[in-house]
Amino acid sequence: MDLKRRRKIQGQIALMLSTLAALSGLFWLVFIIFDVLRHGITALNLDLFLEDPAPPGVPGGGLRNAFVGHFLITSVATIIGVPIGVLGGTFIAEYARGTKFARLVSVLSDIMVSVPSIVVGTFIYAILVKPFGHFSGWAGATALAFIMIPVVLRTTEDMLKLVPWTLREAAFALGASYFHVIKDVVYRAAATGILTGIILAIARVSGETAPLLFTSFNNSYFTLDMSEPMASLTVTIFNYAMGPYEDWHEKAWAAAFIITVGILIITLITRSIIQWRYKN
Amino acid sequence: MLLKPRLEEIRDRLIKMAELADLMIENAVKAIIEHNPEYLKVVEELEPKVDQMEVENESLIITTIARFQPEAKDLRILVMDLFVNRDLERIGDHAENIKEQAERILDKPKLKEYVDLPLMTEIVIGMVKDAVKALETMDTELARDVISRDDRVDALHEQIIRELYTYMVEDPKNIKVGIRLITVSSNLERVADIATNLAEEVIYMKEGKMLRHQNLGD
Amino acid sequence: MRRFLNLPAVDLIFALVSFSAAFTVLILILSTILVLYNESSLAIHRFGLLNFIFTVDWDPVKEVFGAAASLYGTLITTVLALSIAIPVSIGIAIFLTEISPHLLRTPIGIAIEMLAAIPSIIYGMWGLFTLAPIMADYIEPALQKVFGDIPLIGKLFEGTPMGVDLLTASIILSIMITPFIASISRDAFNLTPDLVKESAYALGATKWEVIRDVVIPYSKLGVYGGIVLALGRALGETMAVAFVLGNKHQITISLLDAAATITVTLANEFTEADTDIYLSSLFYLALILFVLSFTVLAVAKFFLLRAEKHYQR
Amino acid sequence: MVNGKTDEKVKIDVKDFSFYYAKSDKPALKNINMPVYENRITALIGPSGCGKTTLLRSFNRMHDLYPGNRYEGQILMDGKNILSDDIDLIDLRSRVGMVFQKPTPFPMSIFDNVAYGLKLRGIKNRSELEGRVEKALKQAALWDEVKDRLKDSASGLSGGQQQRLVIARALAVEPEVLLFDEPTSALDPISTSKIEELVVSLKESVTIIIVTHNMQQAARVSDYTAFMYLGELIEFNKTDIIFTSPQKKLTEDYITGRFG
Repeated sequence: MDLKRRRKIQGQIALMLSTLAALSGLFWLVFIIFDVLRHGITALNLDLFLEDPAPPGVPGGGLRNAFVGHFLITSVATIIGVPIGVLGGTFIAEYARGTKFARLVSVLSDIMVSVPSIVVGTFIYAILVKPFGHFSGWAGATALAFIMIPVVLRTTEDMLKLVPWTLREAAFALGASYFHVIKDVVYRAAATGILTGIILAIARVSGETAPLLFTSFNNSYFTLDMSEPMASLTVTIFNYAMGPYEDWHEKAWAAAFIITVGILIITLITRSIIQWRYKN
Repeated sequence: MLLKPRLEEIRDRLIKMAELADLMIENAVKAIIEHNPEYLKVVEELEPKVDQMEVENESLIITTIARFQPEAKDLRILVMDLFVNRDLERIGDHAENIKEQAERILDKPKLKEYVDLPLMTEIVIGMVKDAVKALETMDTELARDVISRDDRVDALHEQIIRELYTYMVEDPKNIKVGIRLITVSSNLERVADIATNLAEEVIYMKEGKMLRHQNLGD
Repeated sequence: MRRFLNLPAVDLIFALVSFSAAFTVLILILSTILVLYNESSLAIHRFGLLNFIFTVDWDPVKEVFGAAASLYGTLITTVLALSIAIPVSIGIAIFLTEISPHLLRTPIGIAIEMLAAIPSIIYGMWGLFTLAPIMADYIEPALQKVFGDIPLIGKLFEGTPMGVDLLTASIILSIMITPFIASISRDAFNLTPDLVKESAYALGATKWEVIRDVVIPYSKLGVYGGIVLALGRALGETMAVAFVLGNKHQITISLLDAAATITVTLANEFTEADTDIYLSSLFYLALILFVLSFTVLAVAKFFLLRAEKHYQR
Repeated sequence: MVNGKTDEKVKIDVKDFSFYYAKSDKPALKNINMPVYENRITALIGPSGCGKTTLLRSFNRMHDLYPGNRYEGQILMDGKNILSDDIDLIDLRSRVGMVFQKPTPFPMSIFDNVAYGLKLRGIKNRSELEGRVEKALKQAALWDEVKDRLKDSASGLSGGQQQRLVIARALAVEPEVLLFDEPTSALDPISTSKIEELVVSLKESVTIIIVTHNMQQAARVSDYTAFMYLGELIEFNKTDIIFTSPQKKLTEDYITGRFG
């Protein structure tokens, strides 16, 4: 029965290694979040939200420009990206359901979701920055919208497909046009899902840095003009963290804290909404 | 098909039972014809055996119906098997009746050399044998042939009654034996009817056609 | 498209509007390729494809540009990150589906997914401020001590431990992609029917044998898909590695040396490109990266679609 | 013969057996007592939720896969209590095989599926493996259908073939007892009757316990039948008796479809 003992020991070793792997994964998570919280909280203060940056090397000041810029760019991206994504998803899940075109768009969107975001930055640079000769908030927003569209489109498609076909038939039977069926029945049934999908997409793009590096670029001054270069939290983190000043590093931690906590909270909430809405 | 071996088992048992019933009839009548009570011992021996078989077969058939819930042909076969089982047991009973008559007949001297009785017995036993053979092989041709022989038996029965009647009119001393011999003939006639029934049942099993109480020609 | 012709007007309009939205996706992909190609045509004509790929030099002053160093860095960080992340992720997935108490499965699962939601710049910054010093002070010297004297392997750990190098970048990248592979593998493992697992137990298999012989083979298509998806992410990841790679265009054997990846080169140099050929070469890099990751992701998608069909049977 | 008293050899003896699922104070099985006779087929029948599958899964201690489940009483196999702590589950499960309600081929070739249990037991010799795989496939009446494609993936077989493959896989390790958990519930009528014939033919070499929601199936294949209801054993007897003259009204009502 030596063989049996060997099998059991071999199994226990393998299971132990798996457990170790899981623990190490958790270790990094706790480590990173703890680190961001620790450094971030100490760097938080009211000035951060109310003041614009002080000149390089001079302590004090805040990141008001980056907060506002980030908000503006993300909002405009949402305004552009969400309607296109939702409508596109509607088309392939409803009017074009089951066609080759729908499958093509669906598969390509899936791929686009994971395409390197920095490539999107170079593309937007070529069409919206180079021709105008300067960086702009619009370019940054467009780059983020580019990233949002496939994400929103795929979630919309998935959520609409979860709506039972019989529900549509029931509405058709009442003499409704397909447009009204979609508007009054399908959208209503899939609303929670689509909405959480949109929120997750916003969470995702609000953490993006690479596509903003050469589209909205950066701006040390406060501006609401989207046609000018515009600061964003993420690009600011990149610049400040790479910069030589201790004060900048602290501000980078603070910004990282805000973004991380914000995104984690949003993700957690939307996930529990999905859990509550779809798992029961 | 788990049912098939069960059906085969039941059929084998019925055939075996039919052979025993036949043997009983043959021996009971033989005792009369050869005026030898030795043959009756065989009947006596087989009677409880056949009864036992009837009980066993019945329970086997009923459990089979309960457990396999047969349909169509299988159901017809099993229900007919139940009838066949009962019929064979009744043949055994008739043999027993003949045996009882034979015991009294053998008390007295032989009335006459029997001519029609052996012939009738031969035909009746042949009918039972062929009916069972038809059952075994599902041969409806043979079954129809068996049914057609029943008229011949009825005729012989009439013939025997008429002949015995003349004997009894001739000499009242013959009446005791005569009546008993008529009873024997009646019993044989009943066995022929049962054989006819069996044959009809074979046809029902095979074709699903209900022949009883119909004219053969239809 | 005949199915649209007999629709009522309101439907026709809505179908048309939503169709253009769906069509946008195709336009975006096509125009990305066309624009990137157009912008890099100068570099393509100057350097060609093979020459560009195999040239190590990246010298804005002499205007000689080659992708070899960036591709090498991309390749090494990706391969290293995957070789760390794959075993760890599969371990996590095994732990979550087979070992962990049921009570812990959901919270740990959510935690892993949270890790996937954290923006990559956070990883990068954390790498620069926290991991790099740890690497430089403790881990890298320790590695040198252990492996330094072994021939060949020792070469991998030559140089001064600075913490800003291929190894650190790869580790951060691996931490970043681990949640992806882990959660996809977990989902795939969970699709193994309980009955099939129980049949293996019923034959007297141990838990590990069930995992090894039934669960993993059963879900391998899904796991492959997750790995290739993570490969795509690793190829295109910018911010996690930008901080700790050093952006040095060289091909180095030692993992403790600075290097560059395509993404890092783009992130650091795009806004500084002062000549047309410089910018065009950067666009050329972007084009190569786009085609590369598009291909990898298409392969991943292929695996995942096959896995889906497989499970549906 | 009433009440199951026979001179047959008892393979498994269930004694005062109760079972509790994790986090439940209510027993899923209450004080079960019944014999399982060697080389006979014992069917467990009863309405859904009556505990028949729970009882079946106790014979190879499948419940141990999920923490918190509790056994009480004894299940004696050849006189030894298989519920005791010193029983090695790997050994037990190689003595007691199991076939499930759906075919469960492993993601490997037909050959490797059947050889799997043998390989776990350390048999590596190719010709021995081949011999035993062939024997098991023949026993499972599958050999002729698959002998030319042993290297093919098992998922390419039809549902009925897969189920016979799974039976062959269980037979390959030569178990003493084989448990069937509604083995034909996912199969068409023709495959079902093939599996039933197979099960009946297997009793020459193994003791069989079969759970079935299909009463006729129990009637067709089994020698003994146990009728269970709400976690209790209501009646155990020869199948012939259970289906013609059950002793308990509850059994009769269930069998005649007058339930509830």
